[in-house]
Amino acid sequence: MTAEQIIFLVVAFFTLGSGFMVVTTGNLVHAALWLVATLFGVAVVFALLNAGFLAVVQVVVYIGAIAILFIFAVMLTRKDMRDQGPQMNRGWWAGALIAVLVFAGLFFMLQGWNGLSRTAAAIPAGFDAVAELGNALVSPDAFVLPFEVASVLLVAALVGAVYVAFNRK
Amino acid sequence: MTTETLIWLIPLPPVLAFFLIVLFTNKNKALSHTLAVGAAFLSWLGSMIVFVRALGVEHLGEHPFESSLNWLPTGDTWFRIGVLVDPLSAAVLFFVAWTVLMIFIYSVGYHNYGQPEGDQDVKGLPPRGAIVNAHGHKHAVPSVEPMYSRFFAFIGLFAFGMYVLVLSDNLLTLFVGWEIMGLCSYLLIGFWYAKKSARDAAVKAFMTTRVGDVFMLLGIAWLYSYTGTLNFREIFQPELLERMGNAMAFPELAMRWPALFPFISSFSIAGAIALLLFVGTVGKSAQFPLHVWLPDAMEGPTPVSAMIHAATMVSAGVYAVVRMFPLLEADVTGTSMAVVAFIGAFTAIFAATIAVAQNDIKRVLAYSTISQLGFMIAALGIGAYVAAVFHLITHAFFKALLFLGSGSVIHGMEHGVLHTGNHHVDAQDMFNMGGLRRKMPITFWTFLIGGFALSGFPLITAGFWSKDEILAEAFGHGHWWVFITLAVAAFLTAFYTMRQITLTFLGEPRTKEAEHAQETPWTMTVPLVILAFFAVAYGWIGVPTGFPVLGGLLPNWLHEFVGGTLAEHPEALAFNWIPLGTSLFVALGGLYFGWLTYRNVNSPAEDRLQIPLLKNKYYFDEIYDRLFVKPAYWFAETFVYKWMDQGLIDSILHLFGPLTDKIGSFIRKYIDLLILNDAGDGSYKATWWFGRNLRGVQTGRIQQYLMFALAIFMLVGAALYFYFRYFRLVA
Amino acid sequence: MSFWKDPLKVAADWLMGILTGWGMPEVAAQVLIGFLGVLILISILMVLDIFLVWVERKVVSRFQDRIGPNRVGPFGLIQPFADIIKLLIKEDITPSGADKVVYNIAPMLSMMSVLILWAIVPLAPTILGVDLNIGALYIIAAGAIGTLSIIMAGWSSNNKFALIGAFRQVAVMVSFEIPMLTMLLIPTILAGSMGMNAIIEKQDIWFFWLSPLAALIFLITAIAELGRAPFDMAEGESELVAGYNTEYSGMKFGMFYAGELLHAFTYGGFLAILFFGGYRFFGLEQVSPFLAIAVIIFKAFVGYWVIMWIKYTLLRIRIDHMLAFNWKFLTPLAFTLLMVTALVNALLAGTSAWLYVAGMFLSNVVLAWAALEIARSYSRKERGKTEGVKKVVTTPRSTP
Amino acid sequence: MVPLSWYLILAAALFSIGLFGVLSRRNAVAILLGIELMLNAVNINLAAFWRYGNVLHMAGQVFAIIVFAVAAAEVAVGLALVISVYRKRNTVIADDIDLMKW
Repeated sequence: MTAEQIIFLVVAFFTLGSGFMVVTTGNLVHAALWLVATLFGVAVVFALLNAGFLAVVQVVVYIGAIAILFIFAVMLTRKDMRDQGPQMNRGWWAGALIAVLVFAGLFFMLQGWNGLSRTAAAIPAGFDAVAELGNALVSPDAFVLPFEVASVLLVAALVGAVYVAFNRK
Repeated sequence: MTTETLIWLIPLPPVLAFFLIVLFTNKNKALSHTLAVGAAFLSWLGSMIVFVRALGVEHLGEHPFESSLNWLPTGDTWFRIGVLVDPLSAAVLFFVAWTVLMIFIYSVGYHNYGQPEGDQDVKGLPPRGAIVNAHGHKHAVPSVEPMYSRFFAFIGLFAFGMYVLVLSDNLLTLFVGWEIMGLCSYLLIGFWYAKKSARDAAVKAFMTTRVGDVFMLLGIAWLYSYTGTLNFREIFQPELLERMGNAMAFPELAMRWPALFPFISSFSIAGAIALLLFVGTVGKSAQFPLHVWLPDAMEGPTPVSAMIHAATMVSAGVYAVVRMFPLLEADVTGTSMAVVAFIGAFTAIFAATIAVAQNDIKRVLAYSTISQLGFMIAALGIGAYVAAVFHLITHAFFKALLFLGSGSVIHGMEHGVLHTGNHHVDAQDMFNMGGLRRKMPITFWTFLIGGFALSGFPLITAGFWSKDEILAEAFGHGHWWVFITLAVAAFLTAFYTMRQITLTFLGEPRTKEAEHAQETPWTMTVPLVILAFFAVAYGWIGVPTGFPVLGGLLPNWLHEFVGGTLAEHPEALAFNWIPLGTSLFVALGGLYFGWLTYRNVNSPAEDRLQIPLLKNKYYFDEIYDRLFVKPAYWFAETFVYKWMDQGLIDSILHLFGPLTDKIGSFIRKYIDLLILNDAGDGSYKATWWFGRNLRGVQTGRIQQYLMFALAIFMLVGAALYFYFRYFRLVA
Repeated sequence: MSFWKDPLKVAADWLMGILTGWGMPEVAAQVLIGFLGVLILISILMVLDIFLVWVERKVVSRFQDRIGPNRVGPFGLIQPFADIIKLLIKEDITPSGADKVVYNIAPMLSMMSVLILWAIVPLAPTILGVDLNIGALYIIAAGAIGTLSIIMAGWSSNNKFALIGAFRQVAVMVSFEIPMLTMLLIPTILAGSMGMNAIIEKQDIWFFWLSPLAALIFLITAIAELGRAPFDMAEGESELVAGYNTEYSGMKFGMFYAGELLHAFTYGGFLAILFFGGYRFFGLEQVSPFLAIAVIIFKAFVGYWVIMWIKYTLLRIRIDHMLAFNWKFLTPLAFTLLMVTALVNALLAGTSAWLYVAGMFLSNVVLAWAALEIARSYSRKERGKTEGVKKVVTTPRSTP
Repeated sequence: MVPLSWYLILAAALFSIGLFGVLSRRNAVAILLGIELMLNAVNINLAAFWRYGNVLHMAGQVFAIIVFAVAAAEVAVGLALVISVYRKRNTVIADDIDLMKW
């Protein structure tokens, strides 16, 4: 077992554990903070995958914006600061069953796929993933249209969010 | 404006007038007739310009005014339509333009424009007169026609048809104009549609000409399928004509039964087509045996009669034959020519005999028209092309003159009828007239000119020159029986013409109404005078060069001009005294005998020529009635209606009724009520039950929906996955 | 390769030799050496931090016409150590309703968010933690962790002043992150890379001269990120006691405090790196890495001094004005500047250096002037409105 | 070297955990938290397939970026809706927001 594998396993278990805490903890602010932990784990996974840009963007966007937004939302939608009563609905066991089944199904299907044990080829020397990504995002031959569509979507969503949440009095 | 453009524009004003009157101005009488007459004037003007320009062209026959455009796509090529003015068209255009304009002007007076509206007038009947208060006491005066605007709209359309026909460069648009005129003659003959006789006459005219038109259409179709074109000049290419003239029309028939049908099987294609087209003319120009409609057509207003019988429609029939004359001539066997000559000559004498016994002033003229048209057809049949055209033109002028004159007479008589108030007196019966020369001098003199022209009064009148030429041609080409027949017919013509003049104008008034007859207004007399001028003067342009004394004084312009239409210029005939003497004799003799016989006759009883056979037109109406109409009625009434419809079909239908009823009740009871109805109820109940019991599923909780969706997705996905993984995966 | 040219590598190689000589696996040795490097860096930074406390106190007293700490040690240099001892022996209070875990993690995260920034700070061409090719974004990412620490601290304290202060501070930080990120992109455009070393290498002419406006906006946003005056509304003592760190005491408060100071110094450093040539000073960095370190520390101190200067000179701004200033002025200006810079850069690239610099500088000046004019006319309008309102006689408010 | 399967299984597990959160949590905000987990699982897959596939082809990373954008949009709108609902109905319990039922 190499160091990389050890690091991966540690990160994976950290990520999954905090992810599990996200969905099970009774305290919503804790859930949001656990989410931060999970997202941080995912960022490390990105880093392990040599996707440094994704890792940093993960931290900037998810932790710096989305997680903060969640905490704000949690605090804006409660009468007192403590959570009361169960945080699971009555059919939580069915949800658990379906989640387990989904995982089992995915696992089963992945087993049948022959590309599963593939290992990564070495990154070519002089390959700058960030520059390549930048070119791909704005190159007309590549992904400029999805990129622009995504940006328009983002703007529309933000305007819509402001409109929906705006407190008219 | 180029001449070609002008030619395109000539037919337009009347049809525009038609639409304007129908759509907008039909409430306004003055505007309507202004439009119509103005349109006729514009067309006349255009025609005259074209005519004058045509005169200025050397060898117009070889270089006519021509213009065409693509009309119908026919596969790779186009069917082109266009206009053509060659000498024949120009000559015809000349008289058509004049007569049409005159008739239009005349109609204004004829329909009593400017008179008050009659209080008893009904639409669809001739005006009955109105009572006015003038000079302190009540007067009966003619009332204006109730459907005044309608009349001008129709004659506008009619004029359009005629112009189209004359100016067409192909048979198809000629046929279009032909049919427009057919429609208009139907509408105009039945103008007073409230009169049963007018209605019947309209239907009769329409149906009879239809017989001819169908044959004509067949001829056109055959021609088109054989030559691939309907353009006159393309058809009349010598090589094409020669090919058509030599080809057998019915080769199979000739081979199989050469003995049975020697006559039919001997036709060449050119002859067969020409004869089919000629049948159309027979209908349109009222030749035997399709002549029956024309006398009845006198039910229409008199300008219409003039229009149909002089200027346009009957002329159109002859014009069509003249147009297709090269085709007729191309028939090497000559059978078709003989048929045409026979029909023409026979019609000429046949109609002349009937005319002798008619008492109605317009009917006499009607039969005389048929007779004169027979002259023209006969002339064509013997190959006298120019003579036929000459007579066509002169006849158009003097016959229009006569019809309009007779209308004037009738009008004058109606004035008398209105004066006396005795509406039982027939204003058209010649035995009710007499002595009108003093009451209506202009009408008398113009009528006299027209009548003499018709009779062929020597030297002065146009009719003499044209009729003489026909006789000379018949004589010169050795068609003896045609010559004799036509001579006899000419004699009879002069005879009944003089009879008409004598009974109408000479002597003393035989009724009070005749005493109170009045001269008609200027709108009617001016056209009479103008037409009278042409009836006399037009003959002078066709004086044969070989004629003693007069010959050479004036050039035989017409022969040169019209003859130029044909590819081979017809030769002028050498002069011969025999036909001249004959025509002098028949004209003067006929006139003299007519005067002699009728100067003292005062009632139909004294008329010894009123024999029933002639009076009843050889019983042709009755024969047709028995032969065609009655069987048709019987077929329709008894066979089709009573036997087929009521007997056979209805009984079957009556069988179907109860059967359907049974099936229906069965279906209702066992299928509709039991299955469909209960099934419908059941489906609603089932839907209701399911909805009732399944609505618990719709909890409004988004997470439960998601669970359901995921569960189903997983089931389906798993099923698909295993299916493709283990059953469908090849290799 | 001598120690004086590349001290870090020589030291690492020497250590590696010793450790592998002891029989340690190479990988483990590498990890250990890396860990050791981080430990040394942090230790130096903490010592620096202690020194910064003294600097801060000295400078503020000079601004306020005082002498400042002068009793403990020469020039009061030992004073911070006395403060630390005081903080350490103070009672460590945890409020009764506090969420203990979060409450305790928050100051650590705060300190951490500052310390991880130093991973990418190049002290000399060869002396740096890692030459990340996304360095500029990394600054923002680290700032995000700082934001998180503040909201954790505010929420876990179970104190409404703390929570409100945290909210305010987070709102400010999240808002000012946007122009800051945009301004980080300007050196990126000019250098063609996000890596710190690459940016410094490119600065034959300081980026400050190419884009003075960007440097100014970066400075403003940096101050806002720090939560320092004039953007210190979050801990406005008069209304919020002390903002998000109200309930903290002892060394936990000390960590927030020290974190802030170090943060300010770090931003001074980044200002130097991004706009003032970093460790470069007329070829001094080529002479010795230690000279380069001296240069960058000096520049960072200058930046830090400017930040302090502003803090102790300007008044506190109201929170809504603060946010309005960001969203309505700074963000549009930053976006416009980004576009103008990209455009001018593309247009003038390849021309003579003088033209390039002049064009860049002038475009910035013109843009700044235009933005100020627009803002001025807008504020005139606003003032007119307010004056119009003034004339209306206000009715006394009804009691709630 | 870490095989691809590890990443995929990590992603699958994270996805399932997120799914469980979405299905079982009462609080609407918590449901959105679950959705975030699921989106992150997807991103892990995208990045992993990029790294283990053709590195020169950037589709994986590009789509991960787009997922970031979509996630940000989704959170913004979702939380705005939650806040709006909370203002109107004074609750964020998903089970109580069941107006759209029979």
